[in-house]
Amino acid sequence: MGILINKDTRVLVQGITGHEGSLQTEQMIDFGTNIVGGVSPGKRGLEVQGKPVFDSVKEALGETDVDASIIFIPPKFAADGIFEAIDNGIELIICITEGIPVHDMMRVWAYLKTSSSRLLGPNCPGITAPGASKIGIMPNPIHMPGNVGVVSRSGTLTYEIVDTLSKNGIGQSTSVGIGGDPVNGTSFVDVLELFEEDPETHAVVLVGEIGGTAEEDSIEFIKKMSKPVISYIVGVSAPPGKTMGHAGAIISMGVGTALEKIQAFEKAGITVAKSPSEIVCHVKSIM
Amino acid sequence: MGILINKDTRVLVQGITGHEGSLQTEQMIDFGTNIVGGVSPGKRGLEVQGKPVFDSVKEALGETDVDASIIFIPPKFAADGIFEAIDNGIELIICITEGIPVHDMMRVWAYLKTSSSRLLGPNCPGITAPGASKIGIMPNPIHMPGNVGVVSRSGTLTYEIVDTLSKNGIGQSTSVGIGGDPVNGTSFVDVLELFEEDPETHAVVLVGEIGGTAEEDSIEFIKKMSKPVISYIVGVSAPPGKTMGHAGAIISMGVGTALEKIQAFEKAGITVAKSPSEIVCHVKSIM
Amino acid sequence: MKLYEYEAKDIFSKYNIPIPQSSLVSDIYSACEAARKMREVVIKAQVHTGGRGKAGGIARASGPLEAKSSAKRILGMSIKGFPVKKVLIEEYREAIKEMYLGITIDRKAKCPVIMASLEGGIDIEDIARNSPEKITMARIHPLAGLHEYQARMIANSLDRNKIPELVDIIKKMYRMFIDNDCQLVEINPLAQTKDGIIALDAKMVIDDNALFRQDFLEEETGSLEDIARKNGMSYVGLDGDIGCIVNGAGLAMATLDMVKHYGGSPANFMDVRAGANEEQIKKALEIVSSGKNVKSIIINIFGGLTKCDEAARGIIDIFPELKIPLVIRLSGTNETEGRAMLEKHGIHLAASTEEAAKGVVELGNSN
Amino acid sequence: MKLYEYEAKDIFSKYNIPIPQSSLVSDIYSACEAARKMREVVIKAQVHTGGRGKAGGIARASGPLEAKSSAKRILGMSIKGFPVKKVLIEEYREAIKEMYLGITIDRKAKCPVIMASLEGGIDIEDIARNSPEKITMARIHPLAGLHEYQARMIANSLDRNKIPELVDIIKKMYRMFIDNDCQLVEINPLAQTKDGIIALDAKMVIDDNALFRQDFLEEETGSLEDIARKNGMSYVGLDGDIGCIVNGAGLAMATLDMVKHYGGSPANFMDVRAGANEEQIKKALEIVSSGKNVKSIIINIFGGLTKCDEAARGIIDIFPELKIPLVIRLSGTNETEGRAMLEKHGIHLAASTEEAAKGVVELGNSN
Repeated sequence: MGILINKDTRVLVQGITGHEGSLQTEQMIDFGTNIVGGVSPGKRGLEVQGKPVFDSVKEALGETDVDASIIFIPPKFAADGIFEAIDNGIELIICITEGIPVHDMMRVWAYLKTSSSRLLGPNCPGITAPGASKIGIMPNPIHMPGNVGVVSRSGTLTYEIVDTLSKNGIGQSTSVGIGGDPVNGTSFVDVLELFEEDPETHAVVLVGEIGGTAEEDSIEFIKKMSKPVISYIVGVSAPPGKTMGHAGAIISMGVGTALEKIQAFEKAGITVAKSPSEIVCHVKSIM
Repeated sequence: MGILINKDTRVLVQGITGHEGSLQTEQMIDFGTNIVGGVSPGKRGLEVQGKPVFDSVKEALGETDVDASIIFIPPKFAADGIFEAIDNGIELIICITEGIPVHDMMRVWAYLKTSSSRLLGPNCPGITAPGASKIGIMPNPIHMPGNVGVVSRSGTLTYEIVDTLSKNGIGQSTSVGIGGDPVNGTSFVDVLELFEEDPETHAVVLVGEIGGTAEEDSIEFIKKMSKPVISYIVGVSAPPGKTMGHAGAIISMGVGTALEKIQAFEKAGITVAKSPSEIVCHVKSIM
Repeated sequence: MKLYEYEAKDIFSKYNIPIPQSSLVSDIYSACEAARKMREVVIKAQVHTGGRGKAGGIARASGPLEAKSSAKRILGMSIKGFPVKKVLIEEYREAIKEMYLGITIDRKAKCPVIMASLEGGIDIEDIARNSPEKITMARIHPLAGLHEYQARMIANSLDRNKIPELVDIIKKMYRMFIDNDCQLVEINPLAQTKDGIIALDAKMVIDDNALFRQDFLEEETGSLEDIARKNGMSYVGLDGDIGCIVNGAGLAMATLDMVKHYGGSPANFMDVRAGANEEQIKKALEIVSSGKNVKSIIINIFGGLTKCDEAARGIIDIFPELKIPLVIRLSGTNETEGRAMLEKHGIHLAASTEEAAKGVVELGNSN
Repeated sequence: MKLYEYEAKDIFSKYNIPIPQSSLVSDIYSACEAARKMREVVIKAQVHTGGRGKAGGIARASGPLEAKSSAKRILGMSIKGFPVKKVLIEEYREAIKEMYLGITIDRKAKCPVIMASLEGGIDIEDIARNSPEKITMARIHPLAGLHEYQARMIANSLDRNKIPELVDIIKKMYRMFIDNDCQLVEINPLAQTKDGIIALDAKMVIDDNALFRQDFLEEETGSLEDIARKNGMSYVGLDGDIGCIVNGAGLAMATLDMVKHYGGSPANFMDVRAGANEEQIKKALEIVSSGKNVKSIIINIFGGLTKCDEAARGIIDIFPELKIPLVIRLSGTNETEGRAMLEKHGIHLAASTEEAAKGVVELGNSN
């Protein structure tokens, strides 16, 4: 069944009346996602894509059950939206918002640890279980059901990888974007643990990039996994010290270059692909 | 062996160089408590009662193992001392300090929940396991080893009860003062759970008072206990709305009068003694 | 520590929470003068007790003369034993709607809780008891603080059309609650007027334990409560005739219960706290013996931090001047020394709290 | 966003962290004037790069004339490509001891971390790498904030005899870190002088994502980086000759890697971000094509929020004026429409990132 979500997952959209929230709600409904409603303060009584809008998460929970929430709230109020979801006991919170201040996210992270909620993101494309549900913004047509788990720190690069896999006949059990921000809710290891336990996942593609040590931190777990992991790490050509597009990609204190990551992976015996087509080759060779 | 502490428990004294800290360290050593050292910022290198003084809890932990910490720090800095103990992973923290601002304690409580430390107090007389160890300020001579567990929100009233039991030949497995402040670290139920599990404890004396709902909150657990519980609740003569000595004893919003508590206990079939000597009668009748 | 309405409103105004224009006065001429600047005024007794409205401590007046005569009446009043020494002359604001907004500490959840109700102006305890569904609550994480969504939710429950205005008040009020170490901040009523939302009344209670880091000055009333507090002790006056001096609140309550149990009636509750020294015991005896109607005194000390010999010395110091009979019980730290000292002075000691309580009641009966 | 030393020191002084007296000047006459008021001065180049000392961007001078000549030399310099437009004329303070104190974000622990070292004045990264035991660290709980004991521990590691002074600086610095949404606050060196402890240098980096709630103004340099940022995009100039326009940082890095893989050399990195519209694509092409040495351009769009037809429209808008050959790849949302539009204009499209990268490199080789 893939990980974290399935066709029955009931999804609330926080920030549903915004441009992006409304557009992506439509896309998710098209995909088959079970959207139960949305939240937008002061907009109670409206409907978006035929789904009811509530003033607050609490009010929504009074009307319907919710398993997961997806957040399209602008950066200024996004952390507050996450707090609201946590306080209301939403089990899976997926934050798409890009550009949340890092101080806000540190506070969210400390708060999250006191709860049983799981946060995916922020600044992530969400999660797709092909043929079942999509809670996120990955383009609908690129997915294909199958047995490869995809986990990535990037947005559009994830689409590229998933698309390449599908076009080459390799379906996915679940594709997960954990987000590229320095402080995020779910790590590579968290997702790898779920893939390791998931009977439908036979192999995993891990897409990493420069900055931080998220990739290195997953090495010990990958070595213990029974399932093959193919990695792909971008940013080899990035000059040190430059911010390449988002805050997650700062190279600081001499850790986090793509080359260091690739070397660490290769040293640990983990397959590193040099391009999307090489990922395909590797996956085909093992499945 | 009683609960929470035994003769091997290694105890650090935070605020050891103060008047009370030093005095009580002497008393504890006399009792047989295994004091391993103390903390007093800027006083590294000193000795108090032959025990080494350190600048910080971290420094102490570099020199010796610690199982529990007792805090004699003045109200202004006491919460900081608790934070320091929590951050250093001290398992049992006993805070004697009276008069800590309630806002500080709310913050401590929220922090405590993110850790695995247990806090006893503040504003409590600590814990005594007769014949084994004392981490607190109850007078040494009143205790007598035996099989009654005592748990109380009061200070001197606890001495009175323990003393009365001992003088009547009823020994204690452990005597615990949970403290009288509105926000404290350990509840009646927490201690009752431990007594229920402790083979050396055959019956429990619970000493309550007006204010809050700590007593009422323990009723459901007491009803499930296999061991007899004798309760004694003071403040029947207190006029509503008056603060009787400490913040814990404010009657607010119509809950927390001694009479209400006594009625709730009696309704649940829990024995309520009317005086210390009645406690003795009840305990003798069941043991 | 309770603040007066005018003190609380001073703080409200520092936080820019809207309040009516007002002047604090303590004589009728100033009252008259203050009312001259406003069209219609409310004269409000400044006392540390509730129910002043029902007691006649609030009056409306149009014009300085009417204000003067009302002020005269109110300044002469005593409400539940509190003499009215000051009144607030406040601009009258017509309320279209009266709401309740308060922040206090939820002891069970161990965190601040914001409470709001559409039923303002009346007793919130009654609403809490009889129709709890009419109160919207938000519990605040002490480390994370008030979340925007919580302020919005509370605001939404009060008035869907005034959310930004209410959110602003709620956030300021929470800041005020934290900054001032409050046990309670209350606006009742929070009124909607034609010119916006405004706090018509204001109540604040400060945590006594936090006064070391706050600027509030304890009022100098010269009461026994105040004298005791200044000496590090805690005194509460009661209606009976037996003075009670005990170390520790729990033991003190037990002692009072016991006195009542044996048919006596306590004149007070005096907790000399942990570690009381000779001077404090002496002072405690002075305070308690000066209480009206005190016919006998029970002293019940279980020494822990308090040493029995210190207590004995304190008692002996004042014993010769004392005209009220004592029953004493001393146990715990340095008990032997303390008992010996007292016995040398011919003072008899009871062996337990119960014996002492019984003894002091019998003393009263034999008088 | 990096602040200049003088901007950071302005903030330091608002928080009462001791700094030397100083004047910011941009011409030699003002430099001379400023130095006149002080006995001995240090002239410091204000540039957004490290290592200015080694590059000769810092000079000591006694007297206004010496200051003037040093200022003249430094104001004429360019350090690591940054022209020196302003210098700080600062009172010289002799350091008895140079220490390091910094607060940054620990990505792994996801919280602020305070770092201190007795080895100040030099490169903290070197110390971190070579002798980590010389750095004392305290991780701060983001909700609970800095505990007093932590400030004391850090202070204790720096100077046991100056604890209150250091605790004070550490607490103010942490407050500053939080209030200003910092990614970094650094004092290196934090100097002990005969008159007390003082921050001789100051570095602050503000989180760009938090600028909406901060007052800092982005410097107007007119650089391509700035123009891109103002248009909601992210541009980084590189050394090669192939312009790269991609939506999303990850895909952009993959594209650059691929270009390099096929032997090409990227001239820049242009991330048009999620949801780029026609105007932004057009602007991106303008910016990239105006970069020096750009001989060919690769456009790689995987539409999610970005729609391929919007992107196509942007390309078509500017295509006629463009003198640089393009290789384009469009996938995802509205791909069919986008491709059709471009093909109608005779623009050929690559089928994948790899094909596009290969194509753009071959284009360069064939020139």
